[in-house]
Amino acid sequence: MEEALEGIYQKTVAHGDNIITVLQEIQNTFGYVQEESVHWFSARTNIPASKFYGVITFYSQFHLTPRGKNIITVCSGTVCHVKGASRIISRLRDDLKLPEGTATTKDMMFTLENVNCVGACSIAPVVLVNNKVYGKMNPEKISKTLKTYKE
Amino acid sequence: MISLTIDEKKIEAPEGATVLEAARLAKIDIPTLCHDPRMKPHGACRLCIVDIAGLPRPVTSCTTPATDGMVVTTTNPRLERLRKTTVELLLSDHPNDCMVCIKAGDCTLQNLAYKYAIRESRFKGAVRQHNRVDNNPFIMREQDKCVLCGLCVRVCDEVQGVGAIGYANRGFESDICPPFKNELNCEFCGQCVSVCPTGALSAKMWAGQPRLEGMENTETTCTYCGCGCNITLHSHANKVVRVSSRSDNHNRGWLCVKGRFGYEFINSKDRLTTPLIRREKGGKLEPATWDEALDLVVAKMSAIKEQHGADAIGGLASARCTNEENYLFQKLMRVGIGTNNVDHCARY
Amino acid sequence: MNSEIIVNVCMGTGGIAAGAEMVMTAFKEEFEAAGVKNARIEERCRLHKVGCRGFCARDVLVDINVDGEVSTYQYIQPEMVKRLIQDHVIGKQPVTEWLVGDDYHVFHDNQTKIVLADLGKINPESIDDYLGVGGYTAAKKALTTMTPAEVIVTVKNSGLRGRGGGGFPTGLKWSLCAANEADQRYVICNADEGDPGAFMDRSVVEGNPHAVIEGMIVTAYAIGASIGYVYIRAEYPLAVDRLRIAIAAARERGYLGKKLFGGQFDFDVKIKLGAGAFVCGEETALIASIEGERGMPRAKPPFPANKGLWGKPTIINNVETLANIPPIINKGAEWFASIGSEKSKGTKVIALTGKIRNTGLIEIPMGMPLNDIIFKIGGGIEGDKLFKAVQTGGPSGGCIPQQYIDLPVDYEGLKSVGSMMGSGGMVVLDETDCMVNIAKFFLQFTQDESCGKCVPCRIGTKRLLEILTRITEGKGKKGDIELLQELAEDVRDSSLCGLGMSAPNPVLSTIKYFRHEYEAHINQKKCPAKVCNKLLTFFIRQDMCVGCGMCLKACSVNAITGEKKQPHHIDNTLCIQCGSCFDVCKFSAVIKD
Amino acid sequence: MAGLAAKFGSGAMSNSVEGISRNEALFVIGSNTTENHPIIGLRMKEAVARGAQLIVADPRKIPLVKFATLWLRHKPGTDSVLLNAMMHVILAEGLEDKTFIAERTEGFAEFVESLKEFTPDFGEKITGVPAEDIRKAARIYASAGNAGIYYAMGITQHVMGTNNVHAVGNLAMLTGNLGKDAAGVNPLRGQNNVQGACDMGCLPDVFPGYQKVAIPEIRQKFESAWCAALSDVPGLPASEMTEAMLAGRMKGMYIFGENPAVSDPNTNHAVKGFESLEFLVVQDIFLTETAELADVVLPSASFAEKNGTFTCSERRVQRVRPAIASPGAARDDLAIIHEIFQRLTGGDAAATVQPAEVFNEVASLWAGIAGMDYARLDRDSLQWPCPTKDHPGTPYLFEKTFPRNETGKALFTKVPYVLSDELPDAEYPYVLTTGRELFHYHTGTMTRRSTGLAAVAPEAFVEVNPADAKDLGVKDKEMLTVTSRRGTIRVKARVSDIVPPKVVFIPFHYKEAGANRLTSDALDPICKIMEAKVCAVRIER
Repeated sequence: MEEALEGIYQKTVAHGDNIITVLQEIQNTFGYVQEESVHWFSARTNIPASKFYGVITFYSQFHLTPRGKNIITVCSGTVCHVKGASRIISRLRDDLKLPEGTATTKDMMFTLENVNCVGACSIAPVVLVNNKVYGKMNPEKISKTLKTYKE
Repeated sequence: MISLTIDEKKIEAPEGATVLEAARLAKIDIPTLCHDPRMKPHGACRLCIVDIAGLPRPVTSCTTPATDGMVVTTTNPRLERLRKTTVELLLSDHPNDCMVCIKAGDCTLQNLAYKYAIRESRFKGAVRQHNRVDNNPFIMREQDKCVLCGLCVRVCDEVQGVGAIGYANRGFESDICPPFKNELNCEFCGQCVSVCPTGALSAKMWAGQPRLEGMENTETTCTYCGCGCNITLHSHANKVVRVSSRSDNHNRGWLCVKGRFGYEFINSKDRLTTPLIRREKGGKLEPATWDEALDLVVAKMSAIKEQHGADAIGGLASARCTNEENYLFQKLMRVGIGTNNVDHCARY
Repeated sequence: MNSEIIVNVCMGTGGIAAGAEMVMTAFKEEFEAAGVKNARIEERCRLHKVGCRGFCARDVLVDINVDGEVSTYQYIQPEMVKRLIQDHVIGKQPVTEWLVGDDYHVFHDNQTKIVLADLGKINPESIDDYLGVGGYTAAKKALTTMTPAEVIVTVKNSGLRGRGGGGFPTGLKWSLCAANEADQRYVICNADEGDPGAFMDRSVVEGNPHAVIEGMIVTAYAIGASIGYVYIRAEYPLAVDRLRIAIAAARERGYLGKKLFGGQFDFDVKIKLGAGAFVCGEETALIASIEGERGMPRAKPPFPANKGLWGKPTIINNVETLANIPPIINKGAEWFASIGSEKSKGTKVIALTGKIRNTGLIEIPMGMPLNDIIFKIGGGIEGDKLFKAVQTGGPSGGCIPQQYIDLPVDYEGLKSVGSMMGSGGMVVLDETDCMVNIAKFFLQFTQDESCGKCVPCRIGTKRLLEILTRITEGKGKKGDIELLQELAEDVRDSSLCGLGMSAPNPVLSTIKYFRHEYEAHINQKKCPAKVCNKLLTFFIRQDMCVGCGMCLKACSVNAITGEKKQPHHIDNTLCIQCGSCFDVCKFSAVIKD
Repeated sequence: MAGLAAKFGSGAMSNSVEGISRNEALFVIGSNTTENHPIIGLRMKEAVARGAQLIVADPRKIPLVKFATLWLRHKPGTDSVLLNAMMHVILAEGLEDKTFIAERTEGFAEFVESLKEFTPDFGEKITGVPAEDIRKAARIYASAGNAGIYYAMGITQHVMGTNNVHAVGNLAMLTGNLGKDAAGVNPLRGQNNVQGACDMGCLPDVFPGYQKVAIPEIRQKFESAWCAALSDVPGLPASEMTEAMLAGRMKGMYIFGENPAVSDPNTNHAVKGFESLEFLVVQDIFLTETAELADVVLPSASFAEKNGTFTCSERRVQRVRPAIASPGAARDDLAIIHEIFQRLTGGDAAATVQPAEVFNEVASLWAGIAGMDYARLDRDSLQWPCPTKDHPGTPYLFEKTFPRNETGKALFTKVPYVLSDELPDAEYPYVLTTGRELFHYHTGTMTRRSTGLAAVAPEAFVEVNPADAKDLGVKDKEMLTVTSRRGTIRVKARVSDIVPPKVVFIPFHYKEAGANRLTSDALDPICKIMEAKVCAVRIER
């Protein structure tokens, strides 16, 4: 792990990049931001861990816990909202057996998130699975799509 | 110097002053919660808003530089309405348990609520819940009383250079905490406690002691290192129960953990309360009267001087006692005993 | 087969979502299968990926150009490619039933395209394509024949105003920045398009990234900056990729780097990825974010033009503003100023979405009446429902009702009715949309995105949302409308940054124009648009119900009873109006009223 | 102290704490400022935040290193070589302040000669600091418009402590960083009133105000003021008193407000000294380890119970005021000393004394504070010299002249290379260095009785570098035995890269594991300061 972190350090801080970039790299490498990696970077850079933590919890992109193998992101922009994004979310929660307040399935296969707007409003409602865009969704279609990822 | 008009008063202010600073120079009061002249302006509490002729909307006086010829209004019904709403909003997310709060009487939020006569907030809704109690022996955090003025974060970062606490989350869920909500692990200087405008930060040692207004205050100088910080000893019933420092002194109100929290020794049960005498060599130290003790000191010292000469006696003065005591001590050694064998522990 | 054939496949985010990549692959494979070898594709038959042309609702859009004769197809899927090749490419007979209709042409013909002019025509990943349409001639002209001051004067005279929301005159901003003494200045391209319902910047960066870079070069030259940043949302992976490719190509060709165009001017661009915070669209928060901090806005003054990134004078312009710069330099200020309305010059790119037939990305001359946008370009309301309102400016904007349908769309026009241009999102709402719910949606958004720094926004938006929520749940009280209004005004007037200042707009404008809907929620406990579940009664039409049991399973409170294959019932004393039964019913048997 | 006095004519901090934030460069050597002088440390951090360059020279990775532009990790005991090598660079690169040297100093030519051997390479060899870093440090310090030097016991508690102080002074003189705002040579005082105790004449060779007992005119002045004949023989410094006790030359001792049985280097030796006394009086607020050895213990008042003045590091005289009454029969030190004085001199034992009167008496005998009185001090503190009632006090010294002698010039002093008295060898392979930690003060009599402080810093520890820990097979928090030629203690290991390999650090606050039982009482020949900062130890599990 230290080697990976040193590699990230050389790639980012050594080139004058800020801690947001550092955290993006950590997350790209490990899938989420572990506390130890922050303490390592804090010691390495003399930037207080509180600054890292503040940044992590400010930006919705960062995650402090491991996420599922597949990331399902439901767009909740205005158009998706008026075209029924909430129904898609409740269908997904049902299908994944995810209670309110949890984002990741117990088997770590899926994480359900929402995003403000992916800017694909013409094909609303929109769902992203692992960054692949699915447009003009409805509860039936999303259930079908989900099945292909369950296998 | 620049000149500007605040509330129809002509005011001179130094170049680079903010509108708030200019107003305060002229003794014009503008309420604030997040401002402290010892730190960078923040502009978050929105209480110090003023109208400036030519600007379409109110601006915060703490962040706006005063300029020559500026015309400023610090109070009018609109500004007061906005301020009152802001205070009401703060109170709508506050425990409002002033009755049992250590800060009552010394709390900026409470004073503002009083000023705007807010018996009840028009806004009711969710309140933040914080039940955490830290293990550290010094700092009590009651984050549900936090108004997020950011003074503690700024003092820890800008002044103390530690950054032990920071903002976390955002929006209504914003919080101030150590990284990863871990236990507070810092220098415990208590600077954060000293700048907190509400009861969100206090000292654990203060709990159950009288509140600030119930105490006697004594301005004095810290007894620890050579920085010479000015401190205020707050006492009650012949006990020192709190130490603080005024922001207008040479240490600007900043103290270290020893100066701020290391005062319990004063009222320690270990304090010596009576002279002790070892009545025979190898014996125990036993209580004695002052007369008995001082008689013995004078008799023994005189005898040694008689027998072995004055230079057989030495004195060690104290780098912790006052100038007057040290002066008198060396005078005692030089005049009363007759030796220059006087030194102190400055060398180690 | 001596004719030249060009096939353009629309590969914006919308196109890809509709399967453009598979269509592309199908074309390659089918060409081969049809005996048109790879080599000959290169030679004779060029297969192009192009950026978004705006009409994403019809994706995948494919142009087939045979000897200059262009036919555009809509809704193309991979399995249709074989026939396109057989009939059209080989047989020279267009497949008429797949061609776009008249509405496609109405959609495009009523637009005036400056920023979008080359989108959908050029391959965004090819710098040569960009050069082919006159790319980098504006930068060359500015850097080799004009002084920085002349560039600023040209932009000032053009009347260009910031397209990111505020509408501040761009040339004036530049001149304020250039007037500062400084050893370093910065140009930032704000591509942190976070407004829900807006995708102008994404499409422009995806479709013509070099135009943005060229705009930045000219800006940098005008103000004397040697470093530029593009702050772009990480949620736009395709845009980021295309931008990276474009920057690398521009560097390779010497359009970025040292001594540009043989002069003394150095300039390079770095990409900073946003990390998911809407407030970072606000300039001072964006600066904080580039500095690696939490994106919390800072008080202005000082303005970024005087003290911005790392305390140095900084110009922040959004994608669309920058993309307007090269045409202004090339064609002159007078040309630009001749387009648009009196105080708003040029065009505006608009994301036209919602309950409208032709959703997509459009570009209109400033001042075009709302009516023309919605009913000409947009083709009217979807499903022949009644138009209710159009929401402009995203969470910062307001809802404009039917009575202002002739309103000219420009900065002044929108402001006069309590909305704003914002970055240019336009969401059309019909009779089935509840305006209280819409206000609540936006407040939910701004409340989630409030950075939490200042009190009015942090707590005020929360309280606004709570009041709206209770109204939509039938718990509204007399006086709530007035309380909402007062609080909204106070949040607007005392918040620190643009987010808080404009967050109340959706509330204020809906109360202003749709007060009766609020009153119906509060007084009659009714949602006229039948959107707010808590105010509705759910029942099952016995004549429609087939007894499939889906609703019964979906009900979390066991309020539904019924035998298999027999019509079911809802017990309204148990029902919590969650709406699950309505959502799952495939036979439209669940009714809400 | 004596070092600076010999060079400049005054041994106090030349400048003010307030000016630190205006330094363009700061050179901190032998001072763990943020832990030992936290509030002065804040000013340093403020200076850095304002763009100042900070050079920290310390064998330990002290907290201030985090804020430093450059950290020089020199070997313990090689301070003067490091300083000399920096000065070598300054001269070689022509960075010295020629005008200042010509107009305000003497002894320059001989001094230049003495620096010849101290090349950066030689510096690297002795100190372990890369020659390039020595050059960098020299350039940063010498190129700054206003540069201040800050040091503490890390410079003075060595056998060559006086040399070190001379070297520090030379560096400031060479670059003209004296006699102006936000610069200077600034010894940071470890205790609240070290400065005052010195000022008040609690030194064996001087009366109050650094007036030498050996000079007849001065002695006469004090004899007439005090109405007594005075000895012209300079007394013994504290560090030589132990030998005198053990040798039987010293029979009686009066100690107030100090705890030498824990704070003295080689405490085992010191304790034997106290035990051999015929009569020991200790006056304190607690029954300290020293008091336990006494024949008479006099209970006194804490600072919160007394009236008077303290003088802090920056020569600032400030009021001390009572907040509460002393417990039981305890009396304040002034009253006790006064009564003993009266009884010894046959005066009225019942007569009382007021601190203000005493202060006025000092003011009448020392021009440095002649302009001060309680009325003024009650309004605001004042920095000496303050010779007249309308004098505003002096934020920085030597603006026009150095009060060393009639020439008014500062003296360059040759500083030869001297080794520490006790170097590590096969038997005692580690260097022990001692100091304080943030949460405690001195021998811990006060801080260890404050529950919070005691809770966060409950016990002694020895910092051991991870490499050494590996060699020794020691884990963090394991108990170790540390032994020097003078004593042995058991203490918990703290494995940390704060210390370099082969160096260990123990704070001296903890009597149960008293670091000073290990330290050496070898003396600096001039200043009589003990070499607490360097001694050789061995470590066993």
